[in-house]
Amino acid sequence: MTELTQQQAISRYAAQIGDNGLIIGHRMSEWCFKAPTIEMEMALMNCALDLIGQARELYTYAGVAGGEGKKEDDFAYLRDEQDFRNNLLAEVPNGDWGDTIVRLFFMSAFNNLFYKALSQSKDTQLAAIGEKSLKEVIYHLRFSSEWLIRLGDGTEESHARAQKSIDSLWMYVGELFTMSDVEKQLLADGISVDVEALREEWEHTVNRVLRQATLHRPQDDWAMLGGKAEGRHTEHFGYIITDMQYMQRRYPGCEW
Amino acid sequence: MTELTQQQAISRYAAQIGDNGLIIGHRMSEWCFKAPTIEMEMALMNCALDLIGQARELYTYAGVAGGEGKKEDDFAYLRDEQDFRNNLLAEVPNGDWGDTIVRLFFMSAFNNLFYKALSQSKDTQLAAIGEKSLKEVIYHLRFSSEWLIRLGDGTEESHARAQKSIDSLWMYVGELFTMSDVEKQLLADGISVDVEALREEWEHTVNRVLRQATLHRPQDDWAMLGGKAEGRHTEHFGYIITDMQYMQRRYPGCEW
Amino acid sequence: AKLEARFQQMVDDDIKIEPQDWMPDAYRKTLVRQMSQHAHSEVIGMQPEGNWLTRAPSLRRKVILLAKIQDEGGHGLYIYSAAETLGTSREDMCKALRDGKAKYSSIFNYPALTWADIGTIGWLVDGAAITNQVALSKGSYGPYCRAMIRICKEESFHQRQGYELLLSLSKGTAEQKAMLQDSVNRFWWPSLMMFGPNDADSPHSAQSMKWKIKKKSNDQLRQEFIDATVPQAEFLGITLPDPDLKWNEERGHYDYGEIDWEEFAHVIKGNGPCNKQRAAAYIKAHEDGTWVREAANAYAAKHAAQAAE
Amino acid sequence: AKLEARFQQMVDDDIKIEPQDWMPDAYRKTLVRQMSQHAHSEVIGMQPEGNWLTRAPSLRRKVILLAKIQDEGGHGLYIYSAAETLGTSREDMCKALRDGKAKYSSIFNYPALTWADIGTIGWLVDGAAITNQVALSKGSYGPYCRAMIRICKEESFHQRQGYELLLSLSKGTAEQKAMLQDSVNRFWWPSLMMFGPNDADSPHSAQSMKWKIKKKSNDQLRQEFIDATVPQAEFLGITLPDPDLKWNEERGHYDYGEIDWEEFAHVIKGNGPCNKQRAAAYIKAHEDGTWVREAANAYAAKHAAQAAE
Repeated sequence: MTELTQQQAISRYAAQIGDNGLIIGHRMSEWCFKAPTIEMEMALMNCALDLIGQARELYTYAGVAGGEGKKEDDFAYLRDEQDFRNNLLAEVPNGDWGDTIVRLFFMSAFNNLFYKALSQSKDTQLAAIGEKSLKEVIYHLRFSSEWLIRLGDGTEESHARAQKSIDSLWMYVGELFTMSDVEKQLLADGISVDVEALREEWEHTVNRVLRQATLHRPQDDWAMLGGKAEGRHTEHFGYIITDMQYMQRRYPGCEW
Repeated sequence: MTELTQQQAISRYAAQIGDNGLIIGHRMSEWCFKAPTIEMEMALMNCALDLIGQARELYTYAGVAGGEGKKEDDFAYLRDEQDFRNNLLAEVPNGDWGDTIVRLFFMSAFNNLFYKALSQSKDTQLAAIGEKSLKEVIYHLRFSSEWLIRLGDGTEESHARAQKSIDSLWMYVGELFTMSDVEKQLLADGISVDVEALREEWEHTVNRVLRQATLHRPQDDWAMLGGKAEGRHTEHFGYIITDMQYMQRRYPGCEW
Repeated sequence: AKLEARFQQMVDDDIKIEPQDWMPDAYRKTLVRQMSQHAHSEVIGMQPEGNWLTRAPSLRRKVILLAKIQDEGGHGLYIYSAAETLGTSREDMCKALRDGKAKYSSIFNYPALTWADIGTIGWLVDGAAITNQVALSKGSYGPYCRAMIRICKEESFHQRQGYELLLSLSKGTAEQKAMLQDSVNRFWWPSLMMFGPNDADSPHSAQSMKWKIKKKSNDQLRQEFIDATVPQAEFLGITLPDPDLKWNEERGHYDYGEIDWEEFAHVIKGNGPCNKQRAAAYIKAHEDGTWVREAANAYAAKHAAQAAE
Repeated sequence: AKLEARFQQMVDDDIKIEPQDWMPDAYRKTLVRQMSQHAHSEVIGMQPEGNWLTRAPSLRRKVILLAKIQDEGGHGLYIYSAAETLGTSREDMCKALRDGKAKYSSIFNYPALTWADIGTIGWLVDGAAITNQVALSKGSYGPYCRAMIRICKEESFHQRQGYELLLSLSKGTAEQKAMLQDSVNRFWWPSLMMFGPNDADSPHSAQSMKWKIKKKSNDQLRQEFIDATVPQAEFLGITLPDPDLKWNEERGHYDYGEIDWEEFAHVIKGNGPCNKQRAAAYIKAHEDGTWVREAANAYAAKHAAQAAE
């Protein structure tokens, strides 16, 4: 990668964070009218709302920083698969309630630390977004922790299912703590978050909740990478953008 | 509807028949790597191949008759939802193996009679397509009949499932035997098939197979209409075209 | 009979009936039926809207739709709670829906086929609902009235958002305008049916009016809705699909064409385009969620037991 | 030992071994492992391709892809049959795959992310497979050789179609060309890994060569493939992602860079991008189909019993 100007790097960085929000928010929104109770459905819709809301702010800022006049919708609707730099964890299918909760838990435990750190960014705009998002993310973490504990410490079936969800999603955890090129570039200036440094506290949170849920933490085996660093996604991602972008691709340039 | 020239009507008619093939073929193709055995998978892929093959010939002819230079892919990839005039039966989701077999059986029992009649069309091109398609459709009918009998006369579970599939798809049967405006227009000239007249023999076939399958024919209650006459589809259809058309919409005008 | 007279007196005097008050069985039953149907409508109504969540054409619209769906869940919960004050549990009401014994507004048995339908549902369907609900908020049963007042506010907001969505289409390309017109063509008549049969064919209405469960007749409400909506349609530059629709100077109302009551009966009976699909999706969500609800109950029981030790 | 000597003599004399012939246990075992792995690869290989069936950008390409997938099913069946002549049932082989005990070609643990991948899989993956299979068709076990001969013909057809697909992209827009280049970047090295470890690190090869299960070494086949493929890449106007790739006049072959054997081991071990996904989809299809297979068996048993009466 050729070195980017700081503004370009900030634009990419903001978009990358936004991608996580948009894609996981999209997945949550797929739960509409499919959740086990209305309350749970509303909670997921609420999370989706928060996460897509975060994406909107980040994309808007990415557009400003990028200096090419891009708007939030340009990021969501007019980029191709490999332009999205979300963590793969965000895009894997919802699976059952257990998978959805575990994904949200892993991600929220991360976001909690991440946005706390981002709110200290030297970039005041990112810091402001970080501070605002943090409040929302704390709720997501509480919601998903409570559910994970219920599932783990619920019935035999729910315990087994929750453990299976944890085991199958664990391979996506490592990517959360890898540094992309723009993150590395912006680190020295105190703009980006050192995500590698977040792992220890993340483990701490996760271990505590897992213990309470009577679930066990899998062995670290390997980490599946690709989304964040290179825009190399899973086969599931293509279906997300066919749905998401269809209207914009079908009716180019329209206002909605 | 304003009266169409005969060529325009023939174009619409060919496209309408083709839509059935494309959409049901698309649904079958969704079974790829999901069928209960390799043999069954191959059979479905083969049906999909036949049905989409029929659609290609019909679309090509629709393009010629329409006189606007449209090619087969224009029909599949560049029309909107309401332009597709398939029977709703073709578009409902695959469901389980029983649903898929029942749908294919209903449709093939119809196609068998339809293409036999079409092969007598005064339009030689349609007659030729009818004759060629008939051979393929006879195989689909045999394959789906045999499976329906196996399911109905198999285990208690398969019997119950097959009956449920029949009951739930029955409401889409009536539309097969309704005449669209172009069909009515072309009937006098001996070009289109009088599908209303096919119902009796269709019932005969279906009753015979259901009897052998120890399954019962549902009461005629009502028929869900809309796809064929007006291009008013189910909510499922939109997802078919987002997938199917995404590449063409994303990369307009490209050759592949 | 004395109780009944006192009850009717309260109603006549516009004193709200509260849960602890005596009420006739039929009053209670009518209210439970109506309120649960109303709550179910909020819940089932998420399905057509949910159909466009993943395909919303802008982030702003996607977020508005998410918020709307969330509100509808809240309305459902709120009305279930109000209905529970009449002694029927939410679980019983939901079971009746799963068993096909309870109804929801038939309008949700029509499919949301295009993005424009999301706007039309907001404008016409929520609009019709509000017309109903404003009347209901002046009804006799306290908890229901209070629910209606609160819900009406949010619904008005949704209606404006729906209208605004359509306004964008009306200012857009020819294709967008066509999408708008097509959507209104499909939803206009079903929206009018939301008010129920003509007064002449509405046998239960008299009693409901006397009890002030209903405050206005079906035809009155329908007329109000039409009168309010026609100018909005004109502003959108669309045609409402009723050749008989025209201003009647004398009546001071719009005249409108005959509603296809056969279609209405058909859809109510279960034969609308989406009845089976809606029921199946509702039941599937419930069944898929069984293990989750069981887990939550088991956990709660375990920890309640521990706390009691 | 006498049997063994006679067996080896037949092999040395290029007399095909047939099912009824005596053969060493290890020969049988090696062949079953290799043939079942080969059959499994045909079946699992449908997954990346199936991922693009519903999104194929033209009807012609959609139909070609359907036909290809159907052929692969046929190949799978054909090789399972050939393997069954060695006394292991297809069901046992498939169960081993479900249980994670049997392998399939690791190449299918890489995702098909773009439409170009469908072409690249045809060109490079089928191309590498053919290089292998041509050698295998000259092996010692009769049924396997015959299967290979038949399969090679169809595979060559697929390979040409894949190449032709890429050719369309290479003549297309800048975006299409970029899609092509990206796809080849991702599939080049994994394709080279399809030939297995370097000869020096391939412990079982010597025995397999002696038995003529293998006719050429991994490195020989890899070199053949590279030599055939580089000019085709040039014709497509793309760059192969190996800076060390260049013609060696002296050797009369292309030199190429070091393969990342760590990645190879990693993917074999189960940690490729799609290992879990492929296994899960395979198992799900099997489980979802249980009631169907049971029905077919019950029906067959019932009617066999009736026929016997």
